[in-house]
Amino acid sequence: MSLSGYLLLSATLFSIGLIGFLIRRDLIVMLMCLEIMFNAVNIAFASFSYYNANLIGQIFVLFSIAVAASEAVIGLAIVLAVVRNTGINHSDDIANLRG
Amino acid sequence: MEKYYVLILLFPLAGFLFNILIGRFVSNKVVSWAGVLSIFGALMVSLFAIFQVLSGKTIEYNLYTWIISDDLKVSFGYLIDQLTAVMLFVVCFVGWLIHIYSVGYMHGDPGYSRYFAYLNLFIFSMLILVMGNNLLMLYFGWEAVGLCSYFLIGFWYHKKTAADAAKKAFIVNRVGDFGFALGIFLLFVNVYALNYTDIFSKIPALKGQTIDILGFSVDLITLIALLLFCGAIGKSAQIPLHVWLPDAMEGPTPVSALIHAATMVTAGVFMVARLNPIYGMSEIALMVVAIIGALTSFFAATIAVVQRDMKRIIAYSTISQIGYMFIGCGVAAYGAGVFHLYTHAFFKALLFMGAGSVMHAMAGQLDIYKMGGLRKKMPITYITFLIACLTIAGVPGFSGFFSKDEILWYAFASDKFYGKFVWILGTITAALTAFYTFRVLFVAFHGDFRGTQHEFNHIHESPSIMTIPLIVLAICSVFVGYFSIPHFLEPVVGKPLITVSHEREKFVMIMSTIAGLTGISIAGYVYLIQPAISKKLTESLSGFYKLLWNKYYVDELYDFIFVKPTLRISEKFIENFTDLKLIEGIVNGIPNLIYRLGLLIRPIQTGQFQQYAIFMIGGIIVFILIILNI
Amino acid sequence: MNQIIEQIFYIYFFISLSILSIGVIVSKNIIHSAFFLLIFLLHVAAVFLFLNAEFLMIIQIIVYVGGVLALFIFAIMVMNIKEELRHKRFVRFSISGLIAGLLFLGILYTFVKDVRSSENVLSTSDVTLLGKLLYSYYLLPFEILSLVLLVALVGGIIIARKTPFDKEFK
Amino acid sequence: MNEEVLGRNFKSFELKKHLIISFLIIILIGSAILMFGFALNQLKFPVLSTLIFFPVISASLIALIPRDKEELIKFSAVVVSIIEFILSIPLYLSFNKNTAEMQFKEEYLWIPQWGIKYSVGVDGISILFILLSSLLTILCVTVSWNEINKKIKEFYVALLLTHSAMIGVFMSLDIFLFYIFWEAMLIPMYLIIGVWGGPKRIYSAIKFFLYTFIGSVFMLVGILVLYFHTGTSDIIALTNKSYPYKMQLWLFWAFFAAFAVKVPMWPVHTWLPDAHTEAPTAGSVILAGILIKMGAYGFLRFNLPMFPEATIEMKPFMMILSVIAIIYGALICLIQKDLKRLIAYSSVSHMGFVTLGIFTLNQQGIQGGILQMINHGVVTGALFLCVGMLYQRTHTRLIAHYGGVATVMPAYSAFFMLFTLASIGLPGTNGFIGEFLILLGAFKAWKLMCILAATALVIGAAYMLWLYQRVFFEKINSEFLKHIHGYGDLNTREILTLLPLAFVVLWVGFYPNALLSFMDVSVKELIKHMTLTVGALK
Amino acid sequence: MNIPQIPLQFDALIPEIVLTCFASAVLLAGLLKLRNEVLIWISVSFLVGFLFFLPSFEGEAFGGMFLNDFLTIYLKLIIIVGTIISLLVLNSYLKERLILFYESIALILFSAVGMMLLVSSRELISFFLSLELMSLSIYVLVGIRRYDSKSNEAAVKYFMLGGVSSAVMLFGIALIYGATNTTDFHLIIKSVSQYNTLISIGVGLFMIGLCFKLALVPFHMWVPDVYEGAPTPVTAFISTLPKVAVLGAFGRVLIEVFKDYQVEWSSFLVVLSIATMAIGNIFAVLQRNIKRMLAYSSIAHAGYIIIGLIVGTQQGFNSVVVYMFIYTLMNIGAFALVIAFNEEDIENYKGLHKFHPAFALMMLIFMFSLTGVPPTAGFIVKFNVFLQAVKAGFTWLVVIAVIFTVLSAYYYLRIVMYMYMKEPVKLCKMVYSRELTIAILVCAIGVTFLGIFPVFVF
Repeated sequence: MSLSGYLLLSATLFSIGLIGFLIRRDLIVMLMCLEIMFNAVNIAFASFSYYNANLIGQIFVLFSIAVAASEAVIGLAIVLAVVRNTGINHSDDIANLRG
Repeated sequence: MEKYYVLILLFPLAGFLFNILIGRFVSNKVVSWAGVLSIFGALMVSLFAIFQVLSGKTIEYNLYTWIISDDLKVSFGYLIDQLTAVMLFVVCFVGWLIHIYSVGYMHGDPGYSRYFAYLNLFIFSMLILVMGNNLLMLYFGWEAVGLCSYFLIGFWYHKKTAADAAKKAFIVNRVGDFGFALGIFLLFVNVYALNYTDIFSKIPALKGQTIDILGFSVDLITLIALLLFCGAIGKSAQIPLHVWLPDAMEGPTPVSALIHAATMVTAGVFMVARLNPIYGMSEIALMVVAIIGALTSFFAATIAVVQRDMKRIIAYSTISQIGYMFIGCGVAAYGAGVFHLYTHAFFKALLFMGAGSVMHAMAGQLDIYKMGGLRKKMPITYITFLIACLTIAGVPGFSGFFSKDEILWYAFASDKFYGKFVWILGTITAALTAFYTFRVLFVAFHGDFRGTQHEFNHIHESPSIMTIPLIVLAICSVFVGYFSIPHFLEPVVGKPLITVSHEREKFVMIMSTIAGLTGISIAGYVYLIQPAISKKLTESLSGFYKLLWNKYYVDELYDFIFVKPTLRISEKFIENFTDLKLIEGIVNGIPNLIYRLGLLIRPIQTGQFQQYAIFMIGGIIVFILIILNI
Repeated sequence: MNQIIEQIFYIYFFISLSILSIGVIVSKNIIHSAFFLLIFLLHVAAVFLFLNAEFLMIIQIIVYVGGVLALFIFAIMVMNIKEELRHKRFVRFSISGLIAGLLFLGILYTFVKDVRSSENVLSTSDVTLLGKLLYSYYLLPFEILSLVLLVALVGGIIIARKTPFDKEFK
Repeated sequence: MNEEVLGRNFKSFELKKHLIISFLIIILIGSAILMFGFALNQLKFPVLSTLIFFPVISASLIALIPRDKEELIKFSAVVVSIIEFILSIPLYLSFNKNTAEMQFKEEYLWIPQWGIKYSVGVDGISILFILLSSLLTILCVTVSWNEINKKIKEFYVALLLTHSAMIGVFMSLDIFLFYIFWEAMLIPMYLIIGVWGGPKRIYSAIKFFLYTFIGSVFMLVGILVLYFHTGTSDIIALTNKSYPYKMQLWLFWAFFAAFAVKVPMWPVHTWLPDAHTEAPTAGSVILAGILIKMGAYGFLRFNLPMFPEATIEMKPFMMILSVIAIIYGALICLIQKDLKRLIAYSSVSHMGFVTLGIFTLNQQGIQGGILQMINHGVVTGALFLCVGMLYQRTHTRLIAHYGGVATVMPAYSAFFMLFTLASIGLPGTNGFIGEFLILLGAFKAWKLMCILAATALVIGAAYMLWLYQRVFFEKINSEFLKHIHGYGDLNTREILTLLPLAFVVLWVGFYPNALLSFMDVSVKELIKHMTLTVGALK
Repeated sequence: MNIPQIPLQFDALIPEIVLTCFASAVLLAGLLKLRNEVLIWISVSFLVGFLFFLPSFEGEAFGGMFLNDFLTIYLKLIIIVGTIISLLVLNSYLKERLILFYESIALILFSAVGMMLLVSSRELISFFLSLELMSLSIYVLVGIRRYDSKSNEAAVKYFMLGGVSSAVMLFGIALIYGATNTTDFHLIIKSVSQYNTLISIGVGLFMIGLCFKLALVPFHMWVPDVYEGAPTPVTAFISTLPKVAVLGAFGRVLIEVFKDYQVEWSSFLVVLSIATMAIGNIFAVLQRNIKRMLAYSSIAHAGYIIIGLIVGTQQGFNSVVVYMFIYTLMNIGAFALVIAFNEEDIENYKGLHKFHPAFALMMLIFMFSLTGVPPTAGFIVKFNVFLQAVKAGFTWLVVIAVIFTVLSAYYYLRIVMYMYMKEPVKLCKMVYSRELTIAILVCAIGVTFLGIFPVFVF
């Protein structure tokens, strides 16, 4: 199996995550989509490191997993605050600032 | 020695400064003394100068350099030769008499000091005009006298008519000066000098040169001469710029006498005479001068025949007399022209001051048909007025006769092809002149009074301070003719050449005398023996009469051609369309446009961040497309 | 032989991962999408295994499944979002979003499809090497990562905690 | 009624003691400083920098005066401006007229990274503007005495700062410094118009700022290109370099954009009527007196010497624009109903004369142009002062509300008449000399343009005299009498304000060489330089 | 695969370490109940001291993975100065609305650390991580007023979009790594010499991080909402310093590492810069809320700044850095005044000059400086950037830029006009405080002084 195959996989997943992020209303699901995107990128890293015989990719994956996790933490916290404060958990209801 | 003649200028200037600055705070007596004495001083000094000139030497002196710029170098200096001497005498002497006269005439006027200040300023500028030794100083005086006439016409500025007349005078003069200035430029860029002597020395070199205007090639000197003559037309109220002079009668009568009869309006003649070397070299220019002079004199006379306002009649006669002078210049007999200027100064001033004294008596009444039989009430005025009429009518023995005859003779005798024509017109005009002057005399002074009894009782002879100048002028206007100016001026203006033998002069003389006498006798017949005829005439020729009464509708014509369209264009097209709509529209339109645009694209900023993300992705896609240059 | 198995597995993972991620997006109930995510993450771990990254697989399972996903579920429970029936899942302009995403995919596809790689693939990975690398060469990023986690911790606490005086600002 | 009017005049003439005394004191101080200035001038004392920064410093000191001490603020402003003027007199007296070199030169390295220097100096072209500016500033301060009654302190500070920036423009020999002053002047001017102006002041202020700003940013681009192309920002050095023709054209237009707006030339003149009309009297005076001269000065300092080929190429176009401005401005004046607006449009026409003179590219034209700038500064400034004094009494600017003013305020109307005559170019006033020289130069350069421009002599006389008639002559307008009640003729302060200008009008009218001799050599040098460069390029 | 042995010398890193320790200490200081002023003044004085010993740490660390040369030190100085001013600004605001002050101080410091690491990291992983460190702490800061729905909204928007952008950027990094087999810039430089689609795409996606943080059109749309929603001191902070850091870091990478791909990215940036200037200025004209107005104005400024980057030369980059410095002063000053006036609606700025002449004067200075009118520093730096552009032959771009500058003058002047020329509508109650006043003064004096004596900027 070739590198381009795995890249194609990651690209596909990335795009799916992106689409999800773009079209889904629930904030939490959007966060999940972000996670999907990060995972897609991780796959790309891993495949690069595999096919180029180079470990740095894996290390990068480690870091990006950690970053994704912390992003998730902050994101969830913010969403939590929003829901607590306004009771809104839908993206398109959050549009008071505009113009 | 020569530098002291600047006193001629300084005296009036001092008088002006005194009266304008301090005059308001001192009594009228002081003011009048200052005014009169300053002119008297000028007169005395100028008499010295004149004696110098009589002894045959001309005086030229440069006070200081006025303007230096590259090849332009104009100095502030004066030149006193025969021509100037004549003008000096006229200006100072007549001016002085009129100052004296004014003391009585303007008595008790609130603007007394202002009046004398302006009068002195006028004398000052007129002296600069005649004494200047270069064209720019001539132009200086030219504009300055125009200014003074503006002030003095509008002296009673609270009268709208006066203010209007003043403005009109100034602007019409400006139209003339427009051409005058261009003439100066054209002259300068060809001879690179403005000083008379340099100009005259360089002028012959220009002979035959042509300048190309819109494809036509025009003789250079002719063009220069004509452009300069534009100024003369404006200043001396010749057709087509004569419209301002009659209105100028709004000013005090002594002013009319001084400025609009004796001195300022004749500046044009002086200018042509002064620049005779230029005019002498251009046949066409001379022809134009002569023709315009002749036509003006004729038409003005015709208008004067029907007017009722005393001062207006005299004003039109002034126009026509100046026309005479231009006839003289036009046939290269500058001496004759200046001679007539000289005599005219006296008798026309006399006429005006007589009219002034009549007004003084009749509380400003000017309509001759409201007067009558004044000769019993005010004999001195009557006598002097009569002398003036005789003089202007050209009755032999009076000075007017000599000068007018001189002009007509040279016109008749000149080698110019138009000579005869202008001679005929001149002679007819002589008849008309005699007619309307005596019309005034008969209607106003003979017959019986047409006004109310109360007015009649009010009539009185003017005080001696006014009558004495009248008498002096009357004497002068009889005798000044015996001093032959043309001969005196020959060193300056040369001697006009004659194609006809001197025997014919008698014929010309007789013709003009006959013309004058017929005019007088017709006037006498119509207005003394059978006053009814005048009525009949006016009815029978009512159309013609209307035409004359309305001065050939020239004012209305100008108003219709120039004034109204200009105002309409500036308002409708320039301000409202170009300025406010076009330019301002663009200027204010651009920000407006941007604002509209902003409002148009503002909705993309919906608060929904997923749309923002979509835009981001769009940006990324575009970018990758750029990179892959698909 | 080995190739064929790899092919089969690759195709399986491709399909299943796509389906799972799409499931995350389309499922009505948030809990369902969370579970889809769980399975998705496990599959990703498996993909790591195929790419000779066992360590990554472990980390993936521990951190994501053990940490992140649990966090998600907790969050959902804390908010106890009441799922009203037939609530809208997608935004109004979902079509444009879909198009944008697909375009993006297309763009990526255009150049991803022909990426070549060097022949020598990564031999079996050893974790010690990874560790050595991490603690020597990549020490700086590692320290920075610690800061990132600290900030995440602090920030999460600051924003998510309930303070007594929250009420009066409501 | 004349008697009582006269009586009122007498009343108005009784002298205010403290004013006179303070004036005398100032004169004494001034003469002392004058002596001092001479001494310093011998010691290579940086006169120009003093002239620039003295007002700045004193303005910042004035800013410290407590707000309620209004008299003190006013007096200190007067003193400062008069001292400034006196400081500028040594400049005039010890200026060497026989060289076109920059004099009183000062040079310090300012931004070494870019080799930009703070270097100032004056030559025959620029010195007169400095004198004029410092003269007008005094009058602006005195005329604002009663007119400005809110935020007094800020007003005088802004006035002094404007003055500094403007003379900085005329002095600076470094293109970068020039631009700094050029723009810096906008800020206080914007405030002066916008804060103390008339009813439409805000619109006018913003219009003024944006209009001029958009012009000058193009100049900024031009400056950048110049600086990049030559590597120096020293104006003299830039002048002595020669540029390829195409570049010259572009740069010409870039600078043209800035200067034409400032002058203002024809199609971009519309900011001027609004700004002049709405600004307070002092603002209008500064605008008309100095500010719009900066544009013409820029043409002389940059476009002509630096881009001679382009200039010669563009000469006909520029002359046509100028003539359009002349006639357009004159015609539009005929139908104005607002005093200040009329005078504003008249200055469009007069500045048309100036640009016409400059772009004749011959001695008379350019000298006339410069002289006419000074004249216009004096005359139009004076006219605005007069209008301001009238407005202060009646609070109306509509011509229709006036009439018969001459009866009530003879001294005032005398002054106004003098300035009117100067503005219509009557011989004996300075206006005549300028217009005569310009027209002569134009006649040499292009006869037709001269003829067209000369028509303005007639139209100019028409609108000014008509204005004068409507305002000063005829019956006393009851409207006006109602307003004027309580005020009389000019008071001493106002007469002292107008007197210097009247003096200048006549002085220059009768002895123009006093000014012409200053610029003579410099202008000759300029023309020689142009012809040489063009020759070299050919 | 063998591990390159590298010496563990990290003395160039000491400033970051010290600052980190201090930040953590501040975090702990929350335990002992200090008053805000004390804490603020302690940290400010610490940072001021820090300023002085920062420049002495030139050099490399971790085998060139971390570089501290003149440029980075300059950037770090800017960052520290900005941090000091924002801390001063923060104080009064904290007093106003009792939010947790020591956390926010700590977070500001942490993000400062992130910025410092960002500008001097020469390796993709630490680059990415420090960027994340910066952004995460800023997300928290934006959302720190969690009882305020506007703040929440701002936080959500910022976080979500930031997450997407960082994911995309990470993808780009992955591609770069895949093409070059390394994350070390020195090695990348060697291997990017021959053209490779993967890298160019990678650079493109990598730059998204820059575009997002710098808010170039069309990545700008979060800016007005977030700036409006966030607490004003935080707005002052995030509108300036992240941009400084990001520009410093990315610009350097683009110019030094990916210089062979300049054609791609600069052509892209040209388009973006024109679009940014246009959109930023046009939208700013419409705004009624001063924070939004300033947000759009900062977008527009990003447009001008990018011109210096497009040039792609070292001087161009220097001009950008200088611009950022002045821009930081101007912007923080303006926002500080917004805090002081305690007003967001522009309408309420009418006639402020009557009551607060001094503050109005400051505002006037900042507005003219933002417009770029001499003798303020805003002009000097603009001039500098444009000069570089002209040198590189981008004259037409400069012409466009100056035209938009004129447009920008319109809305900046509107504020001045309201303050000076209109009659007051309502008397806004000022938020006076020593710290705030000091901050504003520092900014104003800096802007004017550096405008008159630009020597000290370079």
